[in-house]
Amino acid sequence: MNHWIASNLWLIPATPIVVSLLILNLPKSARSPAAGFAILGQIGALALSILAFFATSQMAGLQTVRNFTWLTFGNNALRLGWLLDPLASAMLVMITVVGLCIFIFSTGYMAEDRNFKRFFAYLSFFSGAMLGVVLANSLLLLFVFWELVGLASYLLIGFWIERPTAAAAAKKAFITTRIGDMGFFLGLLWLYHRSGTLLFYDSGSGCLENAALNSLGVAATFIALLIFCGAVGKSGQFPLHVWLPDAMEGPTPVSALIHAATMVAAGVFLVARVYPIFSVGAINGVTPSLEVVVWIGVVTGLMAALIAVAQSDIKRILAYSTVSQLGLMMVSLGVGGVAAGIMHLLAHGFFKALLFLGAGSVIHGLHHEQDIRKMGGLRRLMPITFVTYAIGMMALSGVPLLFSGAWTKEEVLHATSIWPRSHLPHYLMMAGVILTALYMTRQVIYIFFGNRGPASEGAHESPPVMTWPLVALAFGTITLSVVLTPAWPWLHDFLIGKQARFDFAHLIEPAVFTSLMLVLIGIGLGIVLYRGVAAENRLRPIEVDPFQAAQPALFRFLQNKMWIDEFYRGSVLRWSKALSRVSDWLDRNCWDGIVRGFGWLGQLFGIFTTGVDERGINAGVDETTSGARGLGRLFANAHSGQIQTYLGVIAIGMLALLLLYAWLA
Amino acid sequence: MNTAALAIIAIFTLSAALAAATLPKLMHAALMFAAAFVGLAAFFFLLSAEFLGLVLVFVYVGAVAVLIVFTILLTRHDLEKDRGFNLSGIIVAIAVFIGLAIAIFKTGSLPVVTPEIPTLTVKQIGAALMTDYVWPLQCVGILLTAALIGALILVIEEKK
Amino acid sequence: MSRDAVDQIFVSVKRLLLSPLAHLPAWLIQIVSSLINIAALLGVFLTLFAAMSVLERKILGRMQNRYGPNRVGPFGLLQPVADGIKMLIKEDVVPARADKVVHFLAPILIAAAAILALGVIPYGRNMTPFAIDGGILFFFAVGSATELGVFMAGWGSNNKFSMLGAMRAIAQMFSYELPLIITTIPVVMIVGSLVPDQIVAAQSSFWFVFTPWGATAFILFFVSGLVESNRTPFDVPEGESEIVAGHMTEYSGFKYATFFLAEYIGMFAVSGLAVTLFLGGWHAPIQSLDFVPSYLWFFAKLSFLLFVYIWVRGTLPRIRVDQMMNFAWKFMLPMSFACIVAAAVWHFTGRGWFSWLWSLGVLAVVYVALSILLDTKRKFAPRTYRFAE
Amino acid sequence: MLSIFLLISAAFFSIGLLAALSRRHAIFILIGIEMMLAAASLNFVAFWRFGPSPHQPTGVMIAIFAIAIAAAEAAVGLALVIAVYRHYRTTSVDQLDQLKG
Repeated sequence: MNHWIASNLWLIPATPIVVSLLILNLPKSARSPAAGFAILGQIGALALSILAFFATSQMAGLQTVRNFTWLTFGNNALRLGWLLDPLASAMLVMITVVGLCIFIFSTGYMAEDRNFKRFFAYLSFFSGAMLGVVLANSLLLLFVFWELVGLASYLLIGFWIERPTAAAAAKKAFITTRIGDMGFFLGLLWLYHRSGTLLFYDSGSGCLENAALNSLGVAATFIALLIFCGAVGKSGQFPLHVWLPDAMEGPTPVSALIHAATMVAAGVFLVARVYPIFSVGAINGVTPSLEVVVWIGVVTGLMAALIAVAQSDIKRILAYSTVSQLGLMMVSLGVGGVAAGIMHLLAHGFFKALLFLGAGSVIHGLHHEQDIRKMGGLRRLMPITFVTYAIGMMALSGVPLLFSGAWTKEEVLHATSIWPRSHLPHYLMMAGVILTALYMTRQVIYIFFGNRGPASEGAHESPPVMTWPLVALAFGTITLSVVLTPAWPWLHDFLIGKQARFDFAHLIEPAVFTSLMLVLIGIGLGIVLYRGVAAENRLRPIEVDPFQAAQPALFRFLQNKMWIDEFYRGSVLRWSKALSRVSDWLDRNCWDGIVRGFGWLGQLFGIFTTGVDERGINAGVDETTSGARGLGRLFANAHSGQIQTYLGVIAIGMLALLLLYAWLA
Repeated sequence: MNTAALAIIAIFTLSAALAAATLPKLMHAALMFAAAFVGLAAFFFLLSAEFLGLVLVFVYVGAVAVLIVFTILLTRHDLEKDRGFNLSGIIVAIAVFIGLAIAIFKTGSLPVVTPEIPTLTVKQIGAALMTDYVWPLQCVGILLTAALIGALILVIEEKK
Repeated sequence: MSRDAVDQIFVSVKRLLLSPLAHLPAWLIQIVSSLINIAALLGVFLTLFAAMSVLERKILGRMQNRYGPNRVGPFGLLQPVADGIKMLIKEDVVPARADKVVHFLAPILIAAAAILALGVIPYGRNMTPFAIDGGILFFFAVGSATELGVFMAGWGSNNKFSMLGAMRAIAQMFSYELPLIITTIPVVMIVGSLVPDQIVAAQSSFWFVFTPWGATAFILFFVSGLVESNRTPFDVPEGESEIVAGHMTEYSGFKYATFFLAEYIGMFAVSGLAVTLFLGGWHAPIQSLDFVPSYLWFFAKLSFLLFVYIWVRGTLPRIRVDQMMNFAWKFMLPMSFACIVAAAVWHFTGRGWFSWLWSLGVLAVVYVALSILLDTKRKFAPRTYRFAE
Repeated sequence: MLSIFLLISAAFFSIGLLAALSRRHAIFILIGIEMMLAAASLNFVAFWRFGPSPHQPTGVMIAIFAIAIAAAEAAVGLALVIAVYRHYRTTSVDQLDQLKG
């Protein structure tokens, strides 16, 4: 309890942030000091996190809280605090380890960038902000760091600011998450209104403790859902997932950081953190808010997996896979498997970072070529990258025994299978697992197997500074599989605060075999489907992708396959193709549109009403539309850019206040 | 004597200010602006804040007014065009004045008894600046430096 | 008549003049007292102006191996009277497209500002015309109005030469106002007061010019003063060979005389302040010379400084504009800051002989560093000439 | 006595507002804003002078800082006017209503 680190928790987020500020003040030419400081800062944070991790196990109730008063106004005091519990400490270690690997990798990947120094400053800032999210013991403090994470992601996604697409992607990411954050903020305010405090744990009077929870009543559902909005935005859940694939415009290490350790993990972490609010009034572990979480997760997981199958950009495939995995985590949280969800988050952090860095290595080796159809045969050219990428791919697919993803996925599936409400999520998630294995197999075949593609010429293995992090992460991924093994579920029990014990019987549970089956189906399907690709002459980019509808030959090929395989699988493929197109269409025309602003929505509405009008069903709707537009124009007129008009309005406002004062006095 | 002085200074200051706001020629307005601030400094003298009055003259007449006339000089090709006068501004300004006057007359929170005249020497001001107000002082210093650099960067001619 | 009576003779005269008004209200007495002060100031300094104008010409003449004015009156002493009459009866020409009001107000503003500045200088024991709290600040506050006046003159004339001259004048006055003000800070800091009387009182035992920082500050102050009053070698704003007469090009007759007057009064004011700040004000150099009245000491020191002004004018050629600006910003300003530091060092090391050395050391280091820095950048290197072949 | 000063300050403020609202030239707007700021300083000093605790120089201090900030504002504002004039060849605020440039 009286561990030194427990009373100095603020040091953990402060270290990278201070380092970031320091780097920002270095001259632009100080490239190696910048990288050195950033890595040193990350090592410092890692050391502190490990201290914190071991301190956690010695703490009474596995939890320590340090609250302090931030602002005093009148008789009220706004209090903030730091919190260390198993959840936080596990996250800390994951973030700092993965972060460190990414930092080291970046020194190689970004070596030729002009703004090398700025990149490391932002990267450190990003890491520090995320550590702050994890350690906050107040929803307000968490929100502050949450927004800092958003800011850092904005800066990093748009890092190559001279590219218009990057700038647009950064804006999109920022605005999309902001929509979710709006809900989060409303939920925060409502929670403060109801419980009078935003501290999570405050020796009995915190908002996550019984007294406050009991007072919430029915409002708990709405508060939980509002807070969940924030998580939806940050973690790229349907329908706010659109920003995540676009965020690939940033440098690859940034993608790795966003997808593995920081940004998207924040959403899942948030739900896990405020889980008590979600489960207020639970009957049999089910509440309306948790049910929403489950279904959102299911839709996200499946949709993203389907989309991923039809992509050809190496990073986009990984991006959709992240979305899909996040959906899986949400489902897990929703059905009550909090520990399973968080464990999957941790394992996912490792192997997704590995995959992204591997992708980065490939991109670097191929001189910034990202189209997998132009790759091929890199197995011999980039052996280290290949081996580590394959480890990551197998972990993500969930190949059991040696690869961490398997255990956690199995746990999640297990948790869904015992959900009393419905079995549909369980089955849909099983489909998701198959799809995951399928698209990962497809990707690996495209990139590493077969003959050399047009972009593979002149490819070379990346320098050691980039391969070493890969090896380290691959090693971590395999080690985690030992840590996470159900035979000795100490991390699982650590997260829920129990003592662990050995039980090898868990290794032969039916669920293990189910997931093994699923993975084998997925990988087998992938190999069967894409074997042809590997065998093709790859000197020109592959145009005959099995999923490209435009090619009639492709259709025949597909149909033949469907005759050979079971009809069910074939229909899944078709369905997936159609659905991925629908999703793609929805992405382009619907969700994108919503995000782009209410004006666009109004236009859609206008088009819709015109259609209705033409059929003569409702002429009045047209009026409504134009009225809405007129209102918009009215408001737009107020923003004339005429400073004096603004000044005049301010003066009139002041006058009104004065008269009010005079009237009251 | 105080009342007479007050009346004279008030008439001088307000008419100078009015001239500064309404004179058609920008240069005249800028000079009237300087005159108005001299009048305002006189008010500070009447309020026994001599130091403040001197600072006001120093800063506004010595620096800001000269800056303004310099700006007029640098942008003088734009002066010939007639700009006209926005009449709605007059209405708003008069309305605000009336509102302020009503508020001043109706308020009940003004002190009724006039306290003894405070003596505030430069020394006391200096001591206060260096003790209680040292943080604001430093901040203002940084602000002024930043403003100086910012203004310089803004007006530096871009190299072709 | 005792020594004290001679010393306080002007104070006594004023008291005598005010005594019949004793029954009047206080504010009236104050106004009359101020009027007397103003009259005395104007009388003394207009006379000094007249004397100065003729003396300057005579001394310059001597320096240039010729006679000065020697036709009007004995030794040409009535020359200023003749000049004045000539100025007064000259036609007052105002350019047709000039901004008449501004053109008219400019000389008045400049002269008024210069005369106002005279009001806070202690001319002798108990002889400060307007003893206000923060007198030094007052001096600079009214002095800063001069720039506005110069600008008005340039703008109002609607003449390119005038405008150019005004721009040059303002640029150099702004640049040198910084060292001028900053070099007063060490004195204000050491005395702990902005009141000129207290500054003079603090110099009763020794003058500040006899400390390293004081000497440096005095030299910087004097040079800045030269610039502020547009004297040679810093008279680029009215460089005849380039821009006719600068901002005064379009002025003639009495207005021109007013400018001339303002320039000289400004010179007196800056010199007076230099005497007050660094040369011990009205104090005698040594105690035993105290029997000479205080105002005489003041005017002796003032006259000496004025002589140096003339001397410099007779000796040095005009400086190029860019050299002047470089000198202000790259040498004068850092040196003035060094003076502040040196004064602080002097104060906190005990004001003794050692502190004298310490303070000198600080200044020497800064001076050497600046010299090396500026020399390597070739800022003040000798001009190289290229000739046509 | 206090209300007289407040009235004068209010009048000064309104004149500044008039300049800022009704003139089209950007420099006039700056002049108006300077006047409004100075009027506020006058108020502070008047409240200090006639207020309950004139031995604490709070009002004067605020006025000093207000003057410093107003000077900074004027410097930056005028620099902006010059920069804008260089770019658009105009200083009329009526024509400066585009954020894009």
